[in-house]
Amino acid sequence: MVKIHKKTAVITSQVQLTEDIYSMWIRDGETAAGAKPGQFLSLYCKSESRLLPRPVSICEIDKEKGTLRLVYRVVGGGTEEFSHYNTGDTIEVLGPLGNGFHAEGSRAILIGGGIGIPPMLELAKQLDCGKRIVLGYRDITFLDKEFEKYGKVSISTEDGSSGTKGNVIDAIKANLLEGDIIYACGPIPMLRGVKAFAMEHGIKAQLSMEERMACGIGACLACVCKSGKKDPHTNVNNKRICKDGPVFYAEEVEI
Amino acid sequence: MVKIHKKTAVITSQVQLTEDIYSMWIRDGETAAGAKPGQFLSLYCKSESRLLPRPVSICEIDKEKGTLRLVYRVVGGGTEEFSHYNTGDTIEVLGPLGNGFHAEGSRAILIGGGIGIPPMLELAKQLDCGKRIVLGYRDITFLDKEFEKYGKVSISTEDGSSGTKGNVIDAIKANLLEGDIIYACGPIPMLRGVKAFAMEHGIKAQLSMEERMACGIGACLACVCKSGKKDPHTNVNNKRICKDGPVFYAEEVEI
Amino acid sequence: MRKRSKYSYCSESLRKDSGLERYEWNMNTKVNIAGIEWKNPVTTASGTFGSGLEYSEFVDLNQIGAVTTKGVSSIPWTGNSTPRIAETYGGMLNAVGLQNPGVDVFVKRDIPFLKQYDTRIIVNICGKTTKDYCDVVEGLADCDVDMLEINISCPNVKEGGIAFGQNCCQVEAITKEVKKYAGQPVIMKLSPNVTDITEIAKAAEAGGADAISLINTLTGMKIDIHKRKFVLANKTGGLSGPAIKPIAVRMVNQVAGAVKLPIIGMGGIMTGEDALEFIMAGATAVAVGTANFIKPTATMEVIQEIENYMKKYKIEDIRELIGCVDRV
Amino acid sequence: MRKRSKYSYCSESLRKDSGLERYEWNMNTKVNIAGIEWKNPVTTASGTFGSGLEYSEFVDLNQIGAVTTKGVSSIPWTGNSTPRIAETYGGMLNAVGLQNPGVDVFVKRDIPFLKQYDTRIIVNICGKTTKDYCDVVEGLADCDVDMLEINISCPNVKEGGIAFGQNCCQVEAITKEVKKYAGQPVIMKLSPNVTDITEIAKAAEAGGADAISLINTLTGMKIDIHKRKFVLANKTGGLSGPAIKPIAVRMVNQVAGAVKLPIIGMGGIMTGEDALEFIMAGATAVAVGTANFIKPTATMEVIQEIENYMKKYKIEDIRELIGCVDRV
Ligand SMILES: Cc1cc2nc3c(=O)[nH]c(=O)nc-3n(C[C@H](O)[C@H](O)[C@H](O)COP(=O)(O)OP(=O)(O)OC[C@H]3O[C@@H](n4cnc5c(N)ncnc54)[C@H](O)[C@@H]3O)c2cc1C
Ligand SMILES: Cc1cc2nc3c(=O)[nH]c(=O)nc-3n(C[C@H](O)[C@H](O)[C@H](O)COP(=O)(O)OP(=O)(O)OC[C@H]3O[C@@H](n4cnc5c(N)ncnc54)[C@H](O)[C@@H]3O)c2cc1C
Ligand SMILES: Cc1cc2nc3c(=O)[nH]c(=O)nc-3n(C[C@H](O)[C@H](O)[C@H](O)COP(=O)(O)O)c2cc1C
Ligand SMILES: Cc1cc2nc3c(=O)[nH]c(=O)nc-3n(C[C@H](O)[C@H](O)[C@H](O)COP(=O)(O)O)c2cc1C
Ligand code: FES
Ligand code: FES
Repeated sequence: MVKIHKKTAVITSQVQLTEDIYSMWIRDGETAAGAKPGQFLSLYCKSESRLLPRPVSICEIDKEKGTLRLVYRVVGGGTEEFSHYNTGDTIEVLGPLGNGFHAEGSRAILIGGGIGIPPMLELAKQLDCGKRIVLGYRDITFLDKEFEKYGKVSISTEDGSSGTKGNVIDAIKANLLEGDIIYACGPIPMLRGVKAFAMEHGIKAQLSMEERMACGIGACLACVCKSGKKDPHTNVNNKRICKDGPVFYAEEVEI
Repeated sequence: MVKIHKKTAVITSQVQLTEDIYSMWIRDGETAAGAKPGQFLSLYCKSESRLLPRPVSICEIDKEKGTLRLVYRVVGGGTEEFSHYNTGDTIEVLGPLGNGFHAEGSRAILIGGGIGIPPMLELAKQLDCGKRIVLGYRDITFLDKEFEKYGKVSISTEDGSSGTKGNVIDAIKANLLEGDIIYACGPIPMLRGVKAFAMEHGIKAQLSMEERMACGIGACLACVCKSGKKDPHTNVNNKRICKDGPVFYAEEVEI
Repeated sequence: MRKRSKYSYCSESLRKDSGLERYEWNMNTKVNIAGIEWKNPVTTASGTFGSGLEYSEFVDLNQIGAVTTKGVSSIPWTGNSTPRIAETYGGMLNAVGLQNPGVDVFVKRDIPFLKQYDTRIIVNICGKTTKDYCDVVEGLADCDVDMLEINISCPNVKEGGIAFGQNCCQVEAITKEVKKYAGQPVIMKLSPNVTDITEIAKAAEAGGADAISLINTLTGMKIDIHKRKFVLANKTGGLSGPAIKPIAVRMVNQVAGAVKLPIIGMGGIMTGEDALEFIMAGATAVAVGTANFIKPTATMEVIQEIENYMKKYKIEDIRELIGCVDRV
Repeated sequence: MRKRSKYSYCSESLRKDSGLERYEWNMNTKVNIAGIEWKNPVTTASGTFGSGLEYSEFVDLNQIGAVTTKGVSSIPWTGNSTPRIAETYGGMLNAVGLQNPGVDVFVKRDIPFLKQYDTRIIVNICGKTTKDYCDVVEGLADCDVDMLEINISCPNVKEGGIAFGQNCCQVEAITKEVKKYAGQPVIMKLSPNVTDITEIAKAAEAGGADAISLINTLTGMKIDIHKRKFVLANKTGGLSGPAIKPIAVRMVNQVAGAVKLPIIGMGGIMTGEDALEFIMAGATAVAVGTANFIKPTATMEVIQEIENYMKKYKIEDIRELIGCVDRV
């Protein structure tokens, strides 16, 4: 009856991409086997002062090698701890968790903003349709080269140092991008802009959301977001990001 | 003005002596340089759930190599953690702390009981006088062979599996040991027996005491033992084991 | 870096089975709380285990003494804004604010789910007024659940909650009212945010409570010094996890000395050793809360480690251990 | 195993100096508490630093804002039996029982020692009766010390301590009495073991206190499950260390909103980040306690990390940060 457990995965590589962004590959065959783009893992810290798991999106999946890639930004103690792990070290993980993106439509626009970019990579790889990729940064870019194999990449930066100066919507407009389905992950203001853009143009949009989590599996109700309609599980206008998401249709969530 | 600090020592070897007793050599030149037999180190755990330092006696000192030997029994989480360290790992230490034994007399009896045995080894090595060594165990012996280079060793075991059946006093009596100074470290009931024996025979005795510690340097008053006379520092009948001890003359302490 | 050292959670000796089962150690782990027999003394702490559905992927619910559900109110509650949780040193703050689907959905959906399993069902109840509580209790009177746990201590509800749980007269009064409508034994769940927990426990006893559970969370706060704002949308939240265990054990021990009622102890239980501390302090049963988030199989591990302890020390009946440390 | 990861203690960015001192960042870290100016807002928590002598081997006492001494009583106190301390998850219990040499030895020996340094001297005072307290306060009236801290909250003294600190009328009364004899500003040190800390703080204010310090330790207990006995000879002890920080920050913030007095905040401060949480919550100064046992240089590190924060965020005056988070 038990389906997923906490696993001890082995770190097979750890590379620093920018001053504060790291890319780590971990190996656990079972976890990799079940993984889909848009899902996430709960990562546990070794420090006994930090009890709660850190949710991190799956950036790439290698089912053959049984490995998963995680790209994360160091923002606090937990991610700093992860950044000190070396190849051969182990890490406890739970997952894959959440629902992931759902392939649909024929002309996709993939939008990633900041640390919301990593989950779009495996999606870009797996989507078997026309796709345009939009990546938004503050200044320094990362992962953008890796996306180029999977589709044409447009970039926006807040300071204008690369691509369009402004945000991802500015880049979409500047590049006259069109599509019938949007997949997006990034900060709330970006998702809000994407939702407005999608509604305005009558395009479907799947948005990946983020919130502080405790259980990661839908039991504690820590990680909710507001939903337009009453949610069948919670019976109120709240959806659990960890269990019902992290990916939602734009119209499902109030942001 | 700052004299001692917390140091990061390197573990140069770790060997398991019995089922639950380990011997670890650590290197920190400054710490080793100042160390005397009977002093102890405060060892800090890496686990962030265990904040307080663990006091462990200095078992051997190698001033040339700048190393110190610690022999400890796994009794709880901290010592269990230490037992998992490998050569090359580091450990934070503070010390040497406390006063240590004070050489005197011409015919010494060194008495160690259980995990009170380790500090007697460096003392046996350094004492330049006639010496008899008495080691008391429950059953399994350890370190006894190493003492043989420094003097004649008598053993007591509670179950009679080696040496005299009984306690260290039984072994002293069985072997008709005599001396003009006793040095002892071990559990309180043993120290109580040693004190009584010493008083009865009019022999001076230096006893090494043990108590739970927080600061390890004399500030918090966690680690006191009762003293016969008013202590000049505390102004009550309590002495601080970490600072005024761990070694006391038998008549100084009420046990 | 090496594998996370687990030693502080549970000592090696209890994690590893001591192996005595070879000569078939006969032991009793059953406990009886207010006339209800549990197969072992371990339940889940309300709010940390949902209604069991999600954790049933990790835990065989048949193996735990009882499942205590998330607090349920007469009508659906939306709960607080997010962020609802914050991590603290060795613990966490939560201000979920008792979001729940309301008793109707709960009765139709969650009770039938739990009835599939051979475990006791304890329904945790919250409300803003005495009438709210009584409505839920009455609504459950004919339902197939085993016990009711009345949360008069949730710090996240401004209207009722905290006020009820911090005042002796109100505790006695609400206990009396609830008992009038209850079809099942009533457990009063106490708040630790009080000057004298024994006074509150005595008030619950005087009101007719059948059992007492404690502790709920301690009110705490975390500030993000970089943003210079509160981490929780609600500003304050309830502190749980191993950090609070010494306070919880103390309160269980004090209450065990003050009332005759059976006690369900909780607060920071991560291992069987922790659970045994509560039992020795005087708890008849224990609840595992925050630990579920850290190890989804925590409840089962706690049960296993208690059994390992009993084997190691040849304890035939768990009841020998209840309150076996001297009273304060 | 690798070096202990210190990241949870303080983030890399504040441990490392942000380097702005190159262009001579002019900042003020001075604070004024009840008319007494400290060079920076950091003192030692009473009982964790002796009278400074032992820690002066590790810390340059000239660099800390104030030294708060171990509690002193009118006559020498022997304290409790051992074991006096126990470790808990992320914290510790102590039941030292206020052992101290009495005010006479203290005045003759410890004050002259501290006077060698350029730091404020705060004398912590304990007693079993109101008269005890007043005797010590009177004895110190003409001494060269800067402030008095009245410990009405130590949980280890059965006769007085806890009872004083948990009842508003008594807090107001003892504050009034002490003030009659005091030659220096009086800080009332509050117990967290109460239902409503704001009521107690208001009582101290009403009694004429010049400042408030909080929190003292939370009452806790630890049981040795293998021996089936209490770890502490005193059975219960006071919980301190990072485990309690969220409770302490909450109480400081509540009290800051309830009284006009300056607050000295403490409870689990290990780093400058922790200290800043208290300051933003409303404390004018902070005390470092249990952390001294873990890092003998903790006070100096806290000061350094506060300065690093100020440089990083270009804060010219520490006072800009006091209470800068919204009130609850
Ligand atoms: C579904 C999901 C997917 C994510 N994917 C990625 C990813 O691919 N790469 C990446 O760098 N980050 C990702 N994040 C954010 C990541 O979880 C946080 O940056 C991380 O938890 C911070 O931990 P910390 O210990 O370094 O920070 P601290 O601030 O010290 O953490 C304290 C607590 O707050 C939580 N927390 C802090 N920030 C966040 C946040 N933004 N979201 C959720 N919890 C937070 C932590 O988990 C922890 O419980 C994702 C978050 C979610 C919810
Ligand atoms: C001066 C001195 C010298 C010592 N020398 C040695 C030695 O050479 N070899 C050796 O094996 N042991 C020695 N001990 C005992 C050693 O300190 C404890 O066994 C050790 O601290 C236990 O830590 P733990 O985490 O494994 O146990 P836990 O029980 O998990 O520790 C919990 C807390 O209790 C304290 N504690 C537990 N037992 C003791 C004890 N017996 N004495 C003091 N504190 C204790 C720990 O330091 C810690 O703070 C000495 C003790 C003292 C005071
Ligand atoms: C996320 C979360 C939600 C909780 N919800 C409830 C609740 O609905 N009702 C209740 O009585 N207690 C609730 N509690 C309190 C727990 O049941 C328990 O009393 C407390 O967390 C202490 O136990 P622990 O340290 O093992 O978690 C909640 C605790 C947490 C962490
Ligand atoms: C060993 C020890 C002794 C203490 N003695 C006193 C005391 O004499 N007077 C007092 O007011 N507080 C005393 N305290 C309480 C501390 O001053 C402080 O309020 C508390 O420990 C919380 O701070 P911390 O978590 O930083 O230690 C003592 C604390 C400890 C740990
Ligand atoms: S984190 Fe618990 S419900 Fe999502
Ligand atoms: S351990 Fe602090 S005085 Fe000895």
